[in-house]
Order: sequence, then structure tokens, then C-alpha cells
Amino acid sequence: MKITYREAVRQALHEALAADPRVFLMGEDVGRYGGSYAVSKGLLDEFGPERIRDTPLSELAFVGAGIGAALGGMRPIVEVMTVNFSLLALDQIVNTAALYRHMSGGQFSVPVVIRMATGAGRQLAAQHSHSLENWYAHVPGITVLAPATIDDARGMLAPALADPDPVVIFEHALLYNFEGELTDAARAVDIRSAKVLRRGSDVTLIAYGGTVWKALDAADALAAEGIDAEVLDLRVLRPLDDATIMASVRRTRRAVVVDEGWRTGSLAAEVMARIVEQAFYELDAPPARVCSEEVPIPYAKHLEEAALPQVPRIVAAVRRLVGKG
Amino acid sequence: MKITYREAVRQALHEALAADPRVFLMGEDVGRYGGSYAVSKGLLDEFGPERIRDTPLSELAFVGAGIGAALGGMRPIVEVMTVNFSLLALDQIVNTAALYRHMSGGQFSVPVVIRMATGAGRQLAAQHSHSLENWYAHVPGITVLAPATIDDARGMLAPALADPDPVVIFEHALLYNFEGELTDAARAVDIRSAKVLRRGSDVTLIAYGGTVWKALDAADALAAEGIDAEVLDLRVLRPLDDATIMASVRRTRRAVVVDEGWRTGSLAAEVMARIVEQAFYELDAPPARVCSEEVPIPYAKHLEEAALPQVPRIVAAVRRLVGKG
Amino acid sequence: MNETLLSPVTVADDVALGMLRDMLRIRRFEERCADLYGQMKIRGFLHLYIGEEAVAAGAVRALLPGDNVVATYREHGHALVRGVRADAVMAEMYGKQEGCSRGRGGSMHLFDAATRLFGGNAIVGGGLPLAVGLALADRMQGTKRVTAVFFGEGAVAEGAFHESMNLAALWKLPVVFFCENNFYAMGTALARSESQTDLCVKAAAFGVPTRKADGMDVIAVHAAASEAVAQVRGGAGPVFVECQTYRYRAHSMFDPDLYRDKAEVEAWKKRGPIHNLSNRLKAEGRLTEEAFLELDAEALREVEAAVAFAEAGSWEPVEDLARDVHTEAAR
Amino acid sequence: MNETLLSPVTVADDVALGMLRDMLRIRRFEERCADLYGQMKIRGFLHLYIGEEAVAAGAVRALLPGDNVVATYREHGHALVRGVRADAVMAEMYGKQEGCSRGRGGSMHLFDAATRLFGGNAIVGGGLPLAVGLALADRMQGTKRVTAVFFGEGAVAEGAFHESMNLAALWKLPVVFFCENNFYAMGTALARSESQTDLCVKAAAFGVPTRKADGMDVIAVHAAASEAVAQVRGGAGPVFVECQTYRYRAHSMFDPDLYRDKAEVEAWKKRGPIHNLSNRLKAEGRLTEEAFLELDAEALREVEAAVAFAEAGSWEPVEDLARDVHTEAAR
Ligand SMILES: Cc1ncc(C[n+]2csc(CCOP(=O)(O)OP(=O)(O)O)c2C)c(N)n1
Ligand SMILES: Cc1ncc(C[n+]2csc(CCOP(=O)(O)OP(=O)(O)O)c2C)c(N)n1
Ligand SMILES: [Mg+2]
Ligand SMILES: [Mg+2]
Repeated sequence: MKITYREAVRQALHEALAADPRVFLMGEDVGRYGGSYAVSKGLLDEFGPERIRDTPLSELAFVGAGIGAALGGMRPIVEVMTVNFSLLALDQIVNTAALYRHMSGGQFSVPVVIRMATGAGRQLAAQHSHSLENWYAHVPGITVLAPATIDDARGMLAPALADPDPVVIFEHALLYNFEGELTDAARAVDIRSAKVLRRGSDVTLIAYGGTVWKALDAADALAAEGIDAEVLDLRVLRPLDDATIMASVRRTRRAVVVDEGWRTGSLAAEVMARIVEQAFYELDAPPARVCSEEVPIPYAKHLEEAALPQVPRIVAAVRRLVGKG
Repeated sequence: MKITYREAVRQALHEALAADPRVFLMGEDVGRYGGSYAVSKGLLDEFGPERIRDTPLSELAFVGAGIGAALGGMRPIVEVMTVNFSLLALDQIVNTAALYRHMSGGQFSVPVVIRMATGAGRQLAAQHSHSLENWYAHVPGITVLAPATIDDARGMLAPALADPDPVVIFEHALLYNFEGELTDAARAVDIRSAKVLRRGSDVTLIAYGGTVWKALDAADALAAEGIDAEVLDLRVLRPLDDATIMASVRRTRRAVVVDEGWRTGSLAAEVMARIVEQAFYELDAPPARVCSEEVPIPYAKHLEEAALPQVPRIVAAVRRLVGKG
Repeated sequence: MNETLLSPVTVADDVALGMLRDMLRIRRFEERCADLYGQMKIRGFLHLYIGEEAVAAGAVRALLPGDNVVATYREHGHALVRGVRADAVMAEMYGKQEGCSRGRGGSMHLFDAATRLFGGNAIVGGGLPLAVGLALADRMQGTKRVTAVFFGEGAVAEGAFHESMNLAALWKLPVVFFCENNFYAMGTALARSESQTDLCVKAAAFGVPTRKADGMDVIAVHAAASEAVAQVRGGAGPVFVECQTYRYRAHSMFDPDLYRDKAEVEAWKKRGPIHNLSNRLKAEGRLTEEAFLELDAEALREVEAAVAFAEAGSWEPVEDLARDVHTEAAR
Repeated sequence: MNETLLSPVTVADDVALGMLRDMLRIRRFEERCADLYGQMKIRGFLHLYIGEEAVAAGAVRALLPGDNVVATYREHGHALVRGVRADAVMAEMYGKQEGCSRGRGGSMHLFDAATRLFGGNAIVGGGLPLAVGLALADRMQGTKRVTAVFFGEGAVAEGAFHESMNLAALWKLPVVFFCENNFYAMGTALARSESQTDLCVKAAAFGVPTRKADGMDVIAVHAAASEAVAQVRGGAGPVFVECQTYRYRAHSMFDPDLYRDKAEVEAWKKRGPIHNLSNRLKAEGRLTEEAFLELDAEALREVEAAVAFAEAGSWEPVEDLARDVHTEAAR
């Protein structure tokens, strides 16, 4: 069945709410408004305002309240409208949620799920276009997910809720309208492994979230030039699935990481570091990356496009790597 | 003349305040209390409460106010007591200070300097022991400094204040009591370059802030084993000085990055990524890193020590790299 | 909600007509923007101020040219009243380099150094600390400048509001806090976001003097703003002005606007700030229908000229993408 | 500041003596901690509660065992009154694995699942949102639990306070906000951190009922807390209780304490919560000097036993460093 990514997330929310009375959804405009990306539309009518809980504009407190509610026996799904506003809530996420179990000597777990939209590409300009996944992936104590496919959008929420510790889910805002096949596999997705979405032998394109689809497009373009690219979807940004990454890179002996974060200090750097730590002698070329330019993302369309990783830049990076640049 | 790092920072503040009436220092307990690390002791008496401005506990607002004051023609030095509390102010630092000039089309600069203590090592436990330098180094529009030496502690503030754009200065809390020689070079330090603190030929140890001294100690220990390590102090975390890094690594053909940040998503990863991007074919071994373990930093001394990068781990990493492990 | 009781205050003809003209300029400008959004000439987020014009028209006019203005993402009106050319604002919405932010900011990030418009801020509450800092700089430099910061009632729930109000009050800084209370933050009604819905009570708890103005009556807004600005310029510390108003359109172009009662919207529309003022001026014999139509036509001409300007504008070269991340001269 | 006017409330002997005993336990425990800090047995930050004992002793006692407690980094007192064994608290300060947080937390992070002590939070204001969430969970689960959250007056300036008060009030959650107003946040006096120094006025602006208690009089604290807890448990929504108190010691062991007037400190010392209560009970003929000395000796014995326990404790193996970053069973 073909559905949108938005609908897949909605179904996942619906299922979770229906299955467990401890689950509730909380965030700005998740209720009456129907979610700023229309993801939670209809849920208020079905589950009522206690469980589809609109919050005031108070990111720090309502995220903290989600953490507290998790400690108190609930299974909150906190929606932070976008990663951009999550900067206001970072203290609670890092200093409370992530550290709580360890610093309490294992006494308290925080089974909270925090969802947020991420990424650029809609001309929303500098303050509304961040991709800060690597900030989150840096923090011990949380699991960080980036569903890129319909199956993952549909399937990752249940295991995230089943996890006794905090899970942060990044949904790339450009994917909500994306349509694709929902398969039975969605019922059994894990939140521990990376996944090869396309097999190839010449190079591994490593991507996550919104860049997965750009990597797949690049692979198509490369195929036309006789370059056979493998595409690996990281899926889980923390902890990274080294085994799957290395297995692929060992096979292709070349890797390009595609990351919408700014280049310096990107998740791409981390993946590259791991590759050289674990597979240096099996590489035919240095790992490379295609990231966002190191600029605030501009409003003007042509400048925004130039700032973000795009298919031609991925193709060019691969060409350079395989000696065809 | 031998002085402490604390005294070096104090002298720099004093000089800046005396030299330019637009400069003022603002933060929690910088005045009457004398600074939580006693850095600003005595300044209130000399410069008065308008220019040594105690703030309420309101990190978001007083950091934002510093940004606003910079826009309004002042040259504020905002002290955030520690990086741990800066999480509450990140929105203003990232979404306002860093983006402002670019998104205003170049009309407005934000000449603010934000200082904060960073790092672990004093048994202050999980919430007071962060090293989030790489989060800051990820953000375009700000310059990020990490003075490790007495000369840099004394000398970096003046060029930071002269910079028309935001500068963030990380002072490792363990260094305040550190004593060393203040030299004339302090008057002319730049805020653009990395610096080789010790010449060596077998491996480059790349460090910043608190880990510089551990790297130097490790180099001494390695010398005793006949391994000649070069030690490079990054000094400037954004923008990274690739030229100096690569020149060293090309010479030694091996690099170990020492970073107090948690391993995943660390600044160390970024340095490694750059090394493989720029000097892959000149390496005799994969670049390596010694970082903090991926745990909230515990209170107990033996556990805290085990969580942080230490000299023996640096020595062991080098041994492995030069094939003596 | 009753029919508007018009403010008993009177203002000089030039002020009254100037405010009417400004409201028409905003209205016509934004109607055209909605249009252009449909044509995909304008993209990203577009937040219209239609219905709320009296607030910017009355409040910004109460400022002196040297004062500072800090606004939100719903700031076309403030920019236009402040004196940013409609040309430059429209070009900005097009993303052209002739725009007031070189096309990098778009609708949410209008900046103008000449008129001291410090944005356009897309983080709710984000402008408040900035305003406090601007005012601090002015106080320390001994200027007589006032900083006016605009924010929605939704922002009142943010910690930034609380911290900023306290700093401004504690340090007695020259800030006028203009709360544009349009009763909704996206789809969230005031009563579902604040335990205390009288926002002046909240502000008063900081020891800050407050004023409540009918935000549909530009003369009332102007009177309250003028008094507040004078008080602040006199050194009394910050003042909080609540302007109760209403947005006639959806929150943004993406909003299906399903959370408001149609009757409520219609009731507020009856109190429209433009016909409120024009009717009053006509009743007072200070405005003829012809003069009104001419003001309107003039506004339309300005908007059409702005569109032409924007259409004729150019794209910033991609090579300049990284320009202005830092001050070039310093590198 | 006048000599204390003792609360006219009377309490049963067992409650009064229990509170006296708790205050002595805290006092003796912390005096010993200061000692042990000098001996470098305890490290990191150590924030003493000496002088403020009446607040924890009176407030925590007003709770039921099933209630939730959220505290700050100055929480030895709360832990001890709550029923966390002095043994486990002292071992925690030593960093031993027999400590109530396995030695990972130290003085600032005392946790105890059995008594529902949710920390120990070293971020000023950080516990407030957490408390709101705990209360939300209780409301949604239909329990009759109350959450008590303690924080200093310094935290009132933080955005977290504002956002949390509003959420709790808006959603009518069962939280008692206990503000421990000791008039200083490190070296910053209340008047230099708040434009409105009457903290009850600030809280009332959220529509939250408030009570002010003399925090040097444990009977007054207990009475106010009991009423507040009853009101909250009854479903009235949150209540704010300000307890005015004073810390006799420096902020932490690193603080040279140069910002307070010696006379001010001495004046407050005259109102010491322990001799306040013991004198009163003696005057009322409910306590003999012998009984008082025996209570004190008992407290000292408990502390010495705790020290012995901590000394005899063991270090968590380094191999367990990464244990509990996540729940092991789930991995
Ligand atoms: C910190 C933050 N949270 C959420 C948003 C998303 N958002 C944009 S506007 C808005 C509503 C703001 O309402 P209000 O302050 O009343 O201003 P209005 O739009 O009514 O003018 C929201 C929730 C944001 N931009 N910033
Ligand atoms: C967010 C944050 N900012 C700063 C600090 C440093 N700090 C620790 S305690 C303290 C003073 C807090 O005062 P108050 O809330 O009155 O509590 P008290 O210490 O008086 O009990 C400060 C500034 C911190 N821990 N957290
Ligand atoms: Mg509004
Ligand atoms: Mg205090």
C-alpha cells in the first residue's frame, strides 16, 4: 500500500496510543491545530485533550515535563515542532534525560520519546533550517533515530516506546509529503541497525534522513556512468551500527558520507573517523563527505540549494574517489 | 614572570576594561562574588557595577542581552559560569549571534565575546563536567577559542574583542590554578592559528584546552621509550587551522587526537576526517583518538579518572600506532 | 466582544491620516503578498498581519527615527511603518539581492540598519533578550534612545519573556514591550496557553508599569504607545503595552485555520482597524471618501511599484553564498 | 529583622520532637561533612544546608511516603528527612558504591527510588519541569500523589521557573512549589536578582495560591506545608510556598563568603531553627534539657555510624563504568 511518510508517522502514533494507555502525545499545536506538519491530525478527536496535549510555547518545560512524566510511569511522546526550537530544551534533554539513569546509579529510567522535524529545503531561512543530529548523537544515554523510509516512519515508534531509555527521533521535514510503499517489514523494524538500501560494489554512499533519497538518486546517476554505488541508510545515529557500515565499506573499499549537517563537526566526520579507525587498510581511497556548506541557510532558493548537499555534488565526489573526476 | 592561568585571564580582562569604555563584563557572580572561579576578583571595585555587571540566573536572557548590547555598540564580555549552563543559552548563541550577520545581508555584526569554563576533573559529576566544544565548533558564524597556555589565556581576549563577530572562549576549569611563564608573546597571539608546542618526528599529538598538558606529559613519557612525539595545540577550534595540522602530520605521518569530549561526534573525529581528506596518502597509519568514554562523568574519583583521557591511554594509543603496542 | 468604543483621544490630522495611510499600505502590501505566494513568487513561511495593522501603525509611529525596533516573523507592517522601502521589503520576499536582507532572510527576517530595524526573528521570544541588550547598550552609552520590541501573546509563556522582563525591570532599561495579543499562537488560544490570561497582570508582577490598548483602534494604540515611549525615554524603566488585536488570516500560508470559530473571526472583522479609523475621520469631517480612495490608490501604486522592483531585481551570485558569515575585512 | 515571632500553631509532641530530631540529624550530619571535606574524604561541590534545616524538616514531613520529592544540589536535609539512610547518603558523598547513587552522583545527586527522591539536581531550576511531569503522570494515572519540588530563590529568575509554574497552573497539577528563599544565590542578593522581591507576588501572577512561612520556625513551615499539601492533594492545582530562611555557611566549600554583612549573618543566627524549637518546647514543658541532649547524642551516633559505613564501603569496579548508561536488559 502506498502512503505518505506523514501518514506513516500518524499511523504509528495512532497505534501506540491505542495500544497503551500510558502513551500520550504532547507538544505545541499537536491537538486542535493538528500538528504543524499535520502529522497528528484527527488524533485529538479520537484520544481527547488529555492524551493529545497541546502545550504553551515553553520548550524547556514541556520537554522536561515529558521526562518527568516518563519517570512517573507514563510513556510520553513529546513533539518538539522542529529541531530549531529544541535548542531551548537541550538542558532538559542532556542534563536530565540523558544522564538520569547513570547518575542515579541505575535506579531510574526515563522512557521518553522525543520527536522533532529537522532539516532544510523549504526556504525557511537560517533559523528554521538546522540539522543538528550530530549534537544529539554526541550524547551518551540517548538513542537517536532518523527514519528515512516509509517503513521506518511507520515502524520505529513502537520499539522507541518499548525502549526504557530516552529516544530522540528526527523526521526530515521534506519527507512528510514523500510517498512510498508500506510493507509488512514495518512491523519488525529494529532501532539498532543500519541498512543497505541498494547493493553496489564500487563505493558506499552513507546517508541518513533526508539525504538517503539524494544518495539513491546519485546512485542512479552513477549507474548510468557505469559506477555501481551501494547506498547505506544509517537509520540509527546513536549508537552507530559499525558492523554494517564496515561490512559495506570493506566490500566497496570506498565511502562517501552524505550529511545535511554543516561540514565541520558533522556526523559525517564521525562516520569517517570510524571507518579509518576500523577499516583503514582496506580502503582504496580516503573516505569523503558531502555536507552542507558552512553558512547559515539562506532564504533564496538558489542559495539554499547551493548550501545543501545535492545529487551532482555527491556524483562529483564519487567520481573523484573512483578516479573519474 | 610566573603567573596562574586565572591571573592571566584576570589581567586580560583588566586590560580590556581599562582600554575601551565600550567593554564590560557581565555574568552570574562576576562582581560581588568575584567570579565563581575567582577570575574577576577585584574588578568590581575598580570598574564599578555597571561594567562588572552581576546578572540574575537567566542564562538565555543575559547572553541574549550581551548579543543585543554588542549590536548596540558595546563590546560585552559575557561570562557563562560553565559550558554546562550554556545549554540554556544556546538558542541565543546559535539562532541569534551566529546567524545574524549573514541573514541580515551583512548589515549587522555582533562583536560579543562569550567566555565559559569547561571540562571535568574536579569530581563535579555528570551535570557539571561537560566538554561540548565540538557543538560550538559546528556552528558557522562564530569563532571558537581554547586557550591552553598562560600566554593564550592572557593574550586571546584582546583579538577576540577586536573581532567584529562573535567569539566563544573555552577556559578549562582545571587550568585556572595552573602556573606558568607569561612571555612577551602574549601581546601578539593571533586567533587564527594552531601551534606546535613541542617538535617531534614520530607522531603528532593533537590536543586543545585541558588535554594539551596531558599530551605534553604523554610526549615526555614516550620520549623515555624512544618515541619522539610532536605536540600540536589547536588553540582555535573554529575555524580549524588545517595548514598547521597538515604540515605536522605530513612530517610525522601519524596522528593521535586527544579530546576531552565524548568520543562519538567529537572534535577529534573532525580533525581525523580532515587529516584523511587532506593527507591520506601521506599517512603511515590511521589517525587515532583518545577521548572521554561514552558515559556521563561520574563523581567517584577513580571512575571520573577512568572516564577521561589520561596520559597512559595516550601513550598506549601512540604505541599501537607506531607498532610498539 | 462589543462594537468598538473608539478612543476618546484626538490626534492631529497629519498623524491620523498618516496612520490611515500606513494601515492601507500594510493591507495592500500583504494582500499582494498572499497573491504572490499563490503564484510561488514568494516562498517559505509567510505570516500575514492583516487585521493587526493598527498595532504597528500606531506603535512604530510613536518612536523617533533613532530608536530601535525588534520584531517577530510577522513584521512586514513594522518594517513598512518604520520606513523600510516597500521595494526593498518586496524584493526580500522574492529572495532578490535588492531585498533589505539581500534575499537571505525572506519574510521572517527583514533587517534594516538605516532605520534600526533589528529583525525579523523567527524564534518565538527570541527578540526579547536582544531588545534588553540594545537598551542596555543605550543606557551605558547615555543615549536617549528607546527600544521597542514586538512579540505575540504566545511568547509570554516562554522563559525568554520572564527572564527578559526581569532584566529590563531590574536594570530599569529603556524598553517598551509591545505584546501583540491576537489571542492565538498558531492554533492555541490564549486560555489554553496561560493560566493567567490578563497579560498585564503577568507583566505587573515584575514591577513593570502596564497599559492595555485596543489594538483595533490605531488612535488608542498610538496614544498608549506615545505615553509609554515618553515614560521610558524619561528614564522610568521599561513599560509593557498590551494591544488586543486579531489576525484575520490563518497563522501562515500552511495553516488550514480550523481552530477558530467563524463567528469569532467575523465579529473581529467588524472592528477592522482601517474602516474604524476612516469612518471616524469621515464622521469628524476630516476625511472625504475621495481622499480615502486616493490614499488607497496610492498604497496600491506603491505596492505595484514594489512588485515591479522585485521582479526586476537580481539573484545574488552563488559565489557570494559564504559572504557575510563573518565580516570580510576582519579575515 | 526582628526576633522570631513563633508560630501560634501547636503540634503534637511526636511531630515536634520528630522535627527537632530531624533538624539535629541534618545539622550534625553536615557539620561532619564539612569536616570530612577538609580531610578530603568528600570532594566535588558540597553545599551545606546549615541554618535552613527547618524547611526540609517541616516540609518533607508534611508529605506521605508515596509522594514525590525533587530537590536541588543542597539536598542532604531533604534526603535525610525523607528517610534515605544516613549511611547511604554518607557513602554517596564518599563516592562508594554503597551510596544512594552508587557513588556516581556525590553530594549534588542523591537519588532514592524507595522513597521517591528524584534527585538532587545541579542545574538551577532544572528540577522544576521534572516535577511538573511527575505530577502530570500522577494526574493522568489518577493517583492521589503530590509532588514537592524544592528550589532556591535564585531559581525564580530562570525561565524554567516561569514555564513550569505556568504549566502546573494551567493544567492544575498536584505540585507544591517550595521556594527556599535564603536571600542569596551564591553571592547575589535577592534584590540584585529580582525586580520584584516579594516572590509570592510573582507566583500569584500565575493564578497560583501562595503561602509565606517563616523558614526559621519549623512549626510554621510544617503548618504551611501541611495546608499546601492538603490543598494540592484535594485537587486544587499547584500551591507556592515561600520559606524565608538563611544559610549560615558559605554557598559551597569554594566560597570565601565576602558578599554578606557579618552582622546580617549574626542576626539570622540568633533565630536558629534548632534552638528556636528546643527553647519553645522547653518553655512549654514538653522537652527537658536531658531529652534534648539525648536527641543530639542520637544524631551524632547516627552520623558516626554513617561515617563508619562509608569508610567501610567499596569502590565500584572500573569495569562497571558504562553500566547504567542505558538499561542493560534492553540492549
Ligand atoms: C521557540 C519557537 N517555538 C515554536 C515556534 C513555531 N511557531 C511559530 S509562530 C508560533 C506561534 C506564535 O504565537 P504568538 O507569539 O502569539 O504570535 P503570533 O503568531 O500570533 O503573531 C509558533 C508556535 C517558533 N517559531 N519558535
Ligand atoms: C543553570 C545554572 N546556572 C548557574 C549555576 C551555578 N550555581 C549553582 S548554585 C547557584 C546559586 C543558586 O541560588 P539559589 O537558587 O538561591 O539556591 P541556594 O544555593 O541559595 O540554595 C548558582 C549560580 C547552576 N548550577 N545552574
Ligand atoms: Mg498570537
Ligand atoms: Mg538562595
